[in-house]
Amino acid sequence: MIEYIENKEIIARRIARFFASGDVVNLGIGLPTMVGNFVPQDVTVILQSENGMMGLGPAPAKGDEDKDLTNAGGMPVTVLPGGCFFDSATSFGIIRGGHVDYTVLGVLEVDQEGNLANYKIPGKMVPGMGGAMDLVAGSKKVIAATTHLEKTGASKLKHRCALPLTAAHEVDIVVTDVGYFTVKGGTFHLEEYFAPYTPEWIVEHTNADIVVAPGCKEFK
Amino acid sequence: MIEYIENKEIIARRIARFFASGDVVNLGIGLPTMVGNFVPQDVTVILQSENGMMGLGPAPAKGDEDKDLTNAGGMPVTVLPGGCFFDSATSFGIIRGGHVDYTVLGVLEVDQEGNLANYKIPGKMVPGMGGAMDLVAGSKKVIAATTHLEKTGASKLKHRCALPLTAAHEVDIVVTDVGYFTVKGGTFHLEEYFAPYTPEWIVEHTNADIVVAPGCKEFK
Amino acid sequence: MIKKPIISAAQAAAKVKPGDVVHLGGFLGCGCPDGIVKALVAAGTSGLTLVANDTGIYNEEKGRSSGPAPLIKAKAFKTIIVSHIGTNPETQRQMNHGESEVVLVPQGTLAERVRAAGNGLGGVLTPTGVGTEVEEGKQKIVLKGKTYLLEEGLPGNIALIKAKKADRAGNLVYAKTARNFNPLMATACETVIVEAEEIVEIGDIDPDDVHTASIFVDFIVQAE
Amino acid sequence: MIKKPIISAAQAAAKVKPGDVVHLGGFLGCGCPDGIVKALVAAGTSGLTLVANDTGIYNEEKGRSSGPAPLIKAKAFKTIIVSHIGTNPETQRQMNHGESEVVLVPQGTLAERVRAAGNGLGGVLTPTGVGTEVEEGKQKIVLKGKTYLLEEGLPGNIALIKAKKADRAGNLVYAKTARNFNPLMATACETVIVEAEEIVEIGDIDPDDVHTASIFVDFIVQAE
Repeated sequence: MIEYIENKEIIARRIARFFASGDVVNLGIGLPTMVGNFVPQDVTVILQSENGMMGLGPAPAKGDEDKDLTNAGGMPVTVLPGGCFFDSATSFGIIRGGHVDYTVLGVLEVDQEGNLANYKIPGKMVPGMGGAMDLVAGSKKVIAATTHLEKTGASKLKHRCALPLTAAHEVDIVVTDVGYFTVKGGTFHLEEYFAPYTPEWIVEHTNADIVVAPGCKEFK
Repeated sequence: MIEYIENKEIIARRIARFFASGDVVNLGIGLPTMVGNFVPQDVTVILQSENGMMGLGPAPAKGDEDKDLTNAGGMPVTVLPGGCFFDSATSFGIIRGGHVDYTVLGVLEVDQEGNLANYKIPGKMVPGMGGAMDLVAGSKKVIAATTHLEKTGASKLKHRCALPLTAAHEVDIVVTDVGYFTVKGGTFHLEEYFAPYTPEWIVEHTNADIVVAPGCKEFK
Repeated sequence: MIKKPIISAAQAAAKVKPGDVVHLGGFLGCGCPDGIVKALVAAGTSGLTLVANDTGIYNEEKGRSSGPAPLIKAKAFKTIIVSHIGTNPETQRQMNHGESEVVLVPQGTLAERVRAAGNGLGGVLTPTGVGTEVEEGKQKIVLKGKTYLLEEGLPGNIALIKAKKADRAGNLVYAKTARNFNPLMATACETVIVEAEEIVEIGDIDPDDVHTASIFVDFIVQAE
Repeated sequence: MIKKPIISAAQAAAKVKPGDVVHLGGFLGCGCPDGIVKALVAAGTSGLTLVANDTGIYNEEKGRSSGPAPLIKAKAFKTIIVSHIGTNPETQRQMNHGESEVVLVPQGTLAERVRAAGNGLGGVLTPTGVGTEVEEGKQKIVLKGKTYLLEEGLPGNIALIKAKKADRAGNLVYAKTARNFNPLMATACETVIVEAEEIVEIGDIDPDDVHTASIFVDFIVQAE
């Protein structure tokens, strides 16, 4: 009997391994932002921030904040050498135009058709989609980052999203704290599992169609 | 008997008087470019050049040409203090967006419906429309600048253009070397005449419907 | 080159008339003309429509109120057209109580709609929102097998924007991520007022470095 | 930040394959990557489609040949998509003799079509060309009583552009009116090669002054 214990770090750690040097990446607020901490030293990714910058750097030291330099969450950041700034039309031109290699977003629900819901719980929470709809519709690869189970024990991976969609059929990869899945042909494909979870445990605890991919292995 | 003698200068001279300080003006190649020489000293117009600049200045002194600074005809120009440069999408955004107060263009034909033909004589001359279609469709006021008669004696003002149109129903003002006309309600309105021509002569030598406007007077 | 009038924030606020569609620059407060917002709150103008990226950050406990938040709190808007209200619970409250109508627009679509209005385009075709609630009531167009939504231009009566630097003619330079929607809104409104941190003489900005051409700007306010 | 390869004009020309759609920057020769054009003529590549503002200035008597004109003369293009050919009689000759197909596009529409392709838009709605031959075969859309033409994106395989300055990452700054179509084309093609007059180190360009972000640029050629 394997007990589920939420582990956001493994999600960020695994996602960081997808990137190759030169990839342009947009990291959403929250868990996806953690991904930046785990990119291997020999890989140089270029972080885009949809409020209008390329070459997003780490948070400044206390006292060095610049009121004119924030990320899409409104928090103070820095710009790396070789970065640049642009207006919101250009920023989303970059996003919609397919010039972002990976966008990483948190989810409320994600389903086996590649549908993603992360911007609205009707009657309860209506923060607005911000840039998420454009990011999911426009990026070359969309990675959904999420804990595998709700606090209630319900699976975040679904046969079909019940909440209003952020985008339809756009998710390519889902990484949870139990494994890494690709989404194709209307089903999840388990590509890697994270110990102590096993493919059997994962299939049992996921409320969606899952195929265990032929080369499925443990991620270390 | 008044003899017609082509006089481009009077056309440029009259058009220059339409402008008020602060007006943004685009002057086409050829005759329209002459207009710039006759703007009154106390009027400051801002010349836009559709290849990407605001604040177009006069031609440089010989030897001072800059290969990176030309007008829409490819000729060396200068930029005035307070001018700026932008790309072609922004340039035509300015034009189409109604931010140009006056565009002045030459014509092959102009008709009483405000139709303009100036970019093509099928089977004979097909230079392409360049920026003319956008300028005529987008500018707040379109001024057609033309000699009144062809070398053959035919009127350039028509009941209906026969040549392919640059734009439909967009011309507001026509200035020829015999008078200044507004275009409204499907007819030309003679607003001013230029000596030695008289309203009678003009009506007689124009192959289109003309109303002599109530306040019609001689331009001095 | 013509010089543009330099006016006070209060004079700028007085140019906003009840019922106006107001384009307000800024992204979660970064690049928002705070001085004009403050004056507009003081003027008490209401019945406005807001077009902005978001409704700012509002936190009553921490006494934090940035971007459009002071105007939201003052109930200046009958309609709020933004991409995000998640950092301003007061907006959600007004929406839930029917005090304001909130229209949520994807951020990239909002940027293109503002740009289209300022650039003489009727609209653009975007893939964003296809298959979501955003597509409701909109024309769908299929090109080469891909479905797009027709999103129309979104013009305004008055743009209130923020720049790092303005010359006396109105040429503008923005700083870093404070650029965001400001240059787009400058093109899309009948009247454009910029709050500039620094006002310089004509000729002091390199013509290659200008972000917004002078002709878009009507009035300049010196930021405090 | 990743550095982009610096290659020769000949290596740049070799990346253009027969049949490619080539976006070539410049306006009547101003802001055209002349070194790459020369190398492409030498390579003898043909069957290309040209997307450019114009076909340059060609005057055999005066020995003048600017912009795309040397490539036109070399019969590199089977299709020519431009706004203007009036300063290059050789283009008219090839068109009249059926040696090249020439498609004339209004300049502002061309700019938006290139931008749309690079910015993930299916197209835009423009009033330009309504009531003219340009509307033939195009979808018309009426919004608020005004008629627009639906103009689709115009992507390319390879963009050959010219900049004043490039840093090693590929951030670009253009000079004066040599900017024109260059930044638009940089967004719209699978491969982007810039001919830069000056190549500087990463960090040498102020991030607020960058006209084209590094991520659009694949290769850099040092202009002669």
